[in-house]
Amino acid sequence: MDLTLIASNLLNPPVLFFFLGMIACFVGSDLEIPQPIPKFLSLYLLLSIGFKGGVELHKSGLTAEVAIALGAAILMAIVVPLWTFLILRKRLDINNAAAVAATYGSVSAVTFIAAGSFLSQLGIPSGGHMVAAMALMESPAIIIGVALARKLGSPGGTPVSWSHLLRDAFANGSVFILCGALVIGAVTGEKGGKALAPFTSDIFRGMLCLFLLDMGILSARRIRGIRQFGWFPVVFALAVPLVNAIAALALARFIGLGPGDALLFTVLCASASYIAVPAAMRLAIPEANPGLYVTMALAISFPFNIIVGLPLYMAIINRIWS
Amino acid sequence: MDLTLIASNLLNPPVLFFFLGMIACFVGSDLEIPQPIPKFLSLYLLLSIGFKGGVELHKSGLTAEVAIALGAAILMAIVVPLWTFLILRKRLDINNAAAVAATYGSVSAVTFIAAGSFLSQLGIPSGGHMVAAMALMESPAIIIGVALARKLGSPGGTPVSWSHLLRDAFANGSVFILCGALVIGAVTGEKGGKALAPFTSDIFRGMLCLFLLDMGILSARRIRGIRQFGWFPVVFALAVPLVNAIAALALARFIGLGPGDALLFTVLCASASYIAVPAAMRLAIPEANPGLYVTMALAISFPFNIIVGLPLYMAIINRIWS
Amino acid sequence: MDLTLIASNLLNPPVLFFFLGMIACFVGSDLEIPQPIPKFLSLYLLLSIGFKGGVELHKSGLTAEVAIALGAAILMAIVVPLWTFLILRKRLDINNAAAVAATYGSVSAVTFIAAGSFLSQLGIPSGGHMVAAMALMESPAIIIGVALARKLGSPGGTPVSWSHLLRDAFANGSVFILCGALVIGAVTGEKGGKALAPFTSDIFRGMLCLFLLDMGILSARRIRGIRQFGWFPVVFALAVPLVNAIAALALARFIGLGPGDALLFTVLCASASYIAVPAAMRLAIPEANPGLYVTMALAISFPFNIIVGLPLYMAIINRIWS
Amino acid sequence: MQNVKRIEIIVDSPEVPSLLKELTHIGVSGYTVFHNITGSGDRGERRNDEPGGGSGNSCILLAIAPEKSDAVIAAIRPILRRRGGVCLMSDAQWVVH
Amino acid sequence: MQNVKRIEIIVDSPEVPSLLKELTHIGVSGYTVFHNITGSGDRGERRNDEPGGGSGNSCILLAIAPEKSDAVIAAIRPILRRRGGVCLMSDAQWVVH
Amino acid sequence: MQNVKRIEIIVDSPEVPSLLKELTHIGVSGYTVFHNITGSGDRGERRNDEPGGGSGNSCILLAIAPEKSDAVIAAIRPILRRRGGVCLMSDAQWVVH
Ligand SMILES: Nc1ncnc2c1ncn2[C@@H]1O[C@H](COP(=O)(O)O)[C@@H](O)[C@H]1O
Ligand SMILES: Nc1ncnc2c1ncn2[C@@H]1O[C@H](COP(=O)(O)O)[C@@H](O)[C@H]1O
Ligand SMILES: Nc1ncnc2c1ncn2[C@@H]1O[C@H](COP(=O)(O)O)[C@@H](O)[C@H]1O
Ligand code: NA
Ligand code: NA
Ligand code: NA
Repeated sequence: MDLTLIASNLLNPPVLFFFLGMIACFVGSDLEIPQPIPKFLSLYLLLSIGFKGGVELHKSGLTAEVAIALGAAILMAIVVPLWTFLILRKRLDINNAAAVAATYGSVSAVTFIAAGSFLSQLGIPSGGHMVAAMALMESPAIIIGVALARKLGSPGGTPVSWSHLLRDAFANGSVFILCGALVIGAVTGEKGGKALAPFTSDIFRGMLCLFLLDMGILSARRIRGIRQFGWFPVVFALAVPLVNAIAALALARFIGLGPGDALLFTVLCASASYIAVPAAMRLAIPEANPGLYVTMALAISFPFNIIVGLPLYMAIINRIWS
Repeated sequence: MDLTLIASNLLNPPVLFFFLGMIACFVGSDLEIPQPIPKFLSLYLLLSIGFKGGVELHKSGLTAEVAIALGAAILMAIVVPLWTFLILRKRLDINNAAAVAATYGSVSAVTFIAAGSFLSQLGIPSGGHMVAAMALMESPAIIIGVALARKLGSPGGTPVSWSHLLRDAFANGSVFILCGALVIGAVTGEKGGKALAPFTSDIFRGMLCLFLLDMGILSARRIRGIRQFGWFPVVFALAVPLVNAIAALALARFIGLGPGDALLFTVLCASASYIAVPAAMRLAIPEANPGLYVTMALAISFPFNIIVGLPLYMAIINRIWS
Repeated sequence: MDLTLIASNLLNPPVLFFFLGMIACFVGSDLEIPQPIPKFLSLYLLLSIGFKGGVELHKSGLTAEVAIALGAAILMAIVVPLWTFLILRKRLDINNAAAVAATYGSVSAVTFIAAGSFLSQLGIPSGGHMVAAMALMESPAIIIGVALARKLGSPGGTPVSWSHLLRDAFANGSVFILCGALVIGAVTGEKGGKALAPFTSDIFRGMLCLFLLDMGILSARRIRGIRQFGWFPVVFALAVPLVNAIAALALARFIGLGPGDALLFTVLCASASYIAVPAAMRLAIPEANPGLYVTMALAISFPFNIIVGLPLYMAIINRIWS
Repeated sequence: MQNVKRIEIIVDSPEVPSLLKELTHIGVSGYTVFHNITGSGDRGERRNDEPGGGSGNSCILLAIAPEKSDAVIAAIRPILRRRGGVCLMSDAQWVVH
Repeated sequence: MQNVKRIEIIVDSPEVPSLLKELTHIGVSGYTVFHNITGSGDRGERRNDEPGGGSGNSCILLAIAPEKSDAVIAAIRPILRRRGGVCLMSDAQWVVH
Repeated sequence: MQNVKRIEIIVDSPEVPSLLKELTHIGVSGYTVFHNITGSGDRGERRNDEPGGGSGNSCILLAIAPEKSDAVIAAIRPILRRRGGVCLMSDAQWVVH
């Protein structure tokens, strides 16, 4: 594996701020970014990434290539929660298995954004439609997870309101702002893109640093508590992203994505949601333990993807694509 | 009416984000920008607009033209609450009529800012003294509204402390930061203007988008509740801005404002306050219902001015001024 | 003393916004920047100043000159709390004397940042290692203050956990983010510096204006309450910064600092902490009165340094150094 | 002054809207909600620090006529049973204004 | 331990300064204010979401000697009557420290 | 329903972690913390407005079995004595769910 890739990932300021957050927690610093600042940063990041993706999409247009990429995204968003559920059922009860499956079937926007920042550091281009792919991959796993819990769960469980659930899945704040900004970007095109660029592009990396600082703190806080759940969640949270990444790489190669898009597609499949899905699961499967599924996604798979995954997946792409 | 004007307003990212916020609310998304972020955004916008206005004023100086425009602003700020009160008394009790009159006599800074963004999109210049005009128009209506409620209201009403009231009217946070930043801009001039430009100008439109997203959510939330008040507030909130706009256009033409300044003057007269005035009314006329006057200003007149008003007033100006 | 120095300080937008905040409070405006926005701004400022200092340090490297400056910083951070404690004991009980000594032995990051903005307005260069000096000067006074209170205080006082204390002194959020960002800046160097510049440099002054607006409000609020403590704290808070500044100027000249670095070193020694130290004192010497030590630092010494100190110290440097 | 039951309910923030809907349904018209609350209970610690928000608790305070308290408790008990949370009831006097 | 009256007053946030002034005036020296509170009552819902802020409630908590409670209530009653809000009183014990 | 003691403790925000540690130590497993609280008492006004944060109060709410209340009070009393703050206790009923 290419050492310069590892270095250029580890020397990326956002990743360094993520480490800094983790260290802050480990040395017992009281450093924290109080709510609702992280919520504001996350809204900002989603708005910016959506808007810029839309502007790019306006340039490229809706080609067949774009359609195929989006189809592949939906496919993975359906397959991943199903196969992970089968694995999870071996060790967890139905509710927790369904919630974890939904978590891993969905995506982490920040991992995606960090991958984009990594690509731009390497000078590798990527398409605006990958943002649309991300938006499409956020929600299906929520539906599948809840359906699994309902179909297979005890009949005395929480009755589910499907109309509520669909709304929570497709109209939750994160998905909504992402899609909305994407549409606005696509509608206003380059003119709008230029007008907002100082906000959505120039200060973007700095805002990402601040957000990842917070994510580092939150991850580290949870790492301590992970032991209570035994070894299974840890192994799962390290192995499943890898397996999903390999499947994604194969699929990306098969449908002919470029290297930049392939990396983004891979991190989407390899990452797990800790924003949209937990918010939905709290309401739809309250019997599941957020301490389990949030911790797995946030404290293990997220750092793994950010630190090890990005250069690893890129190295594989460099080898196979060239 | 010129279609390109409508289009260039509707394709303006801030207006699109306003729509996005409304849609978020209508489809039941949980998207929201939690306090105190909106308060921060509003402080930022007022500080920036005030500062930039001051820098412009430093360039142009205090000419006779400026003095006339400011005089016209004060005139309208006194006339509008008086005539609207006469209309409102036909349907509302004294306290609510006075509070609504104060609301419409004052101005909406965000409508003004959106008009500025609309002008800059069209490449039409405007003067920094219009920010001073806005500052002057914020407060008189508060005094007039309370005076009306006291003079005409039941003698058993809340005793009013005029010294408190004057302070609330002229030293409330919004007015204060606007005026203060205006003075600072005028004092530091172009040198200071350049030093702060990345903050007050470059990222301004992006911050405006975020704020209007929030305003869209808040407007939409209130639109649902408007029905309980009957048809009168709705008709009033649509018709009165129009009437005030026409009066303002005539006056602007009469005193010889340029097209850009005329548009800004018109939206000042046509808009209604939902920040400074409600804050004052809650304390000075607690018998009035904020659900009524905030809703009229925020849920009807504000979207009307932003969506229909801006291109409409501009079209009229284009026709008459040329 | 040079009048242009005074003018160029007073016409600096950040200082003007500080005045604006004070005036807001004095005229009874309800203007305020609600928490956690100020906390966010302070995190932003520390992160940016640390990061930029690190990038500078990357350029200059760790020379003997840098090492000497850092040594002088540590020396002053030890001497100042000790000698001020001797003075303070004449009028205050041991706990309050120790807490005030710690406050003045440590530094005010915002005074440092305002000095940097003042220098850049004058076009005078300064070294990135001064940020490291600031980081080194934050904590020793905390240890010394608590040690004095423990050694000399009544045996029945709060038992102190030294491990906790050391952590609070060296790992508190402000110190941590400053040092962490410094290291990240030094590691990523100019490439990282450029990537983050729009965030850490371009909008920096505007963010500083907002923060100083808040500081003005907070200072003014406390000025009113100062009278209850008599004349001693006021005289101390005006005289001690001056004495420390003179000592610092002599030392800076002796070790051969350039004019820019000398000014930064002087304001570090002359300033008093109102963030890190109060946070530590609340826990370690709860018997001391925060109303006293925060007020002295925030309401007297801070405005004194910002308004009078900066041009005064610079005038002395101009005279002696040339 | 009037004797009332003072009921305080501590629940996950996302539960608040549905609980309030339930309460409105059975005729409770006045309530107060405290936000930004953390805590710990059978379901572990609630730190309100997740990036998506919504991971803290809220506290709903009700002052109701004593004869209504049974209906209120009957309405919220199943929700609490399913989703956790705490409900305390005590006596208080409403200072009629 | 000492018997006290526990008084909690829920009012519009902008009312808090004047209420506290009134309370200080009649000799109440200790109080606690909870911020960021929403609710619903006779005057409709308070959502604390207006862009200008100040549209939420606050809760003032007082622990006072029982013999002082009449004076406190007499002082705040007219304010509550004019501007709405809720005031609850109950018995508690102050754990003297 | 079950009789419990309702204890509310108002302390400086930075004290909360150590107080909770103490409480956990003596076996209290459930608690609730209200943040962003201001107030006034013997040690002057707490405005929660210092730039470094941490200058406000928090309120810890405990519902505990009456027989445990003595142990809890014994544990927190020295902390309150040293660092100020208020502790109120009253009777309540836990609506078992
Ligand atoms: N004994 C208690 N005293 C005070 N608050 C409690 C207690 N038990 C639980 N809580 C609160 O209720 C929330 C939900 O409790 P649980 O469902 O038991 O996890 C916790 O996060 C606490 O805020
Ligand atoms: N029955 C009640 N129980 C708890 N809180 C109430 C009740 N009634 C009113 N409130 C609170 O008091 C505030 C003002 O009430 P009102 O003046 O009736 O609109 C409301 O916004 C609620 O927060
Ligand atoms: N009588 C009281 N009633 C309600 N809250 C109080 C009272 N006395 C003190 N407090 C609260 O307890 C905090 C600490 O009190 P103290 O240690 O006396 O300064 C104050 O900031 C108030 O929030
Ligand atoms: Na995934
Ligand atoms: Na108007
Ligand atoms: Na110092």
